[in-house]
Amino acid sequence: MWVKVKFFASLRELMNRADARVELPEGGSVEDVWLAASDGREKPANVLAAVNMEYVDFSAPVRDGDEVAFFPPVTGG
Amino acid sequence: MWVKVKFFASLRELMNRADARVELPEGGSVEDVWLAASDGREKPANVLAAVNMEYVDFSAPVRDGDEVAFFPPVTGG
Amino acid sequence: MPVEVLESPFNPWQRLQDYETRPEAPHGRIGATAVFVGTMRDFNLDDGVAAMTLEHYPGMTEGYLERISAEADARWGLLDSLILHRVGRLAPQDPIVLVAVWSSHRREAFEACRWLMEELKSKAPFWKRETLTDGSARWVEENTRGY
Amino acid sequence: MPVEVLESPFNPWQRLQDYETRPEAPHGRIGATAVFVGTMRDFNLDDGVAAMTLEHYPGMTEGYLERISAEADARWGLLDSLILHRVGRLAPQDPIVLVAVWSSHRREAFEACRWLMEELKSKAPFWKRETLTDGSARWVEENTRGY
Repeated sequence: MWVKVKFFASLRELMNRADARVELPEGGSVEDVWLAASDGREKPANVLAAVNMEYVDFSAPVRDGDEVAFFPPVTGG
Repeated sequence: MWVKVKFFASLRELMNRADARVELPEGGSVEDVWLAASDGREKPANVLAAVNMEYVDFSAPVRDGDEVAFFPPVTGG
Repeated sequence: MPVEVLESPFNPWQRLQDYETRPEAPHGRIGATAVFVGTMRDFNLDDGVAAMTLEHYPGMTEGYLERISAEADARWGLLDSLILHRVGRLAPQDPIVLVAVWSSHRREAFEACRWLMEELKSKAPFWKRETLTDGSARWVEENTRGY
Repeated sequence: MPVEVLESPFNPWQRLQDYETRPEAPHGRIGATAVFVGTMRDFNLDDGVAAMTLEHYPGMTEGYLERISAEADARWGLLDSLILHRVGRLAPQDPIVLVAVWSSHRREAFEACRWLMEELKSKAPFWKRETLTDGSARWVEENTRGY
């Protein structure tokens, strides 16, 4: 299956990209998406994840066509 | 000694006056001012007192020339 | 830290805009502004209210507001604050009170603004008399508690 | 309960004035309005800050703000609320965020306004990058806690 990946803020700079599209086996988790999209880079402490714009844990399942986002702690307001 | 007395809001209506001037013996308290200024009317529950624009208890002493105010619970804001 | 008792209607948002654009305002240091505006409702205790008259104790009212303003400035390290309060005859929707505080950080702004409102409502010498829609009038007996 | 993510500067007091004068505003029932405005400071962590760029996650940001707005309206029985948040490049003193809530009573207004700000600061997907007065740039790493 294929998923869309997004990186924001300092994580976008670290990964050197804002968007990616990765293929992974059915039944994969957010953690698997990170592994597939990060070129083997270690996951920084505190990185957050969302699937289809909802916060999730890294153990959450992903489905074909999902949008998976990774970003650092938020600093709005 | 003489003190100025003020009544506000519902208490002003009850006493039928906004201001008074009363004489009482030296060493009197706010309670004594009430007795001298109220024509024997019973003190309503919750009535508050100030001497020279500072909240005080009814046991507080008053001095010649003081301004003593009586009023119901405040309802501003 | 100015406080004002006002005899005629005021626009809280216009007053804030004017106040913030004074040259002496502590501009670059402000990170947080917390504001409370109390407005006259057209109902109270299930009755329709047509008008309200606000009485105060001239001198004591201003003195009390100045004291709590200075106390909040010191306690929360505020950069600035502003308290406006109407007296006289009000119509529904008229602003009654504005409390605004300016601070570097939001925690202090929220806490000081709320504290000022509770101090004002529990002790500032103002009294409200309501004229109901049936023509009768009554003194408001006490304020609700805010915490 | 509208929420808006804005690309250009806004005047919070003008926006509040405009918002309150809409014909459909719940006029006579409002007794309490609580407002918080976050403003860009010219310092942070002891460094001078010359400019700030705010990034967000289009779609998720608006969805999150709409959700907390609806939750606050329901939890505190609010009459209305408004959330505005800047993105893009900001200069010192520029408003960053406005949270306003309208209620019949002050306790609900104060609590809902503060809760919305804390929810926004802890979870709404916005990120700040500061350009310091020495020309260097850095991402703000985390927000301070507000309670």
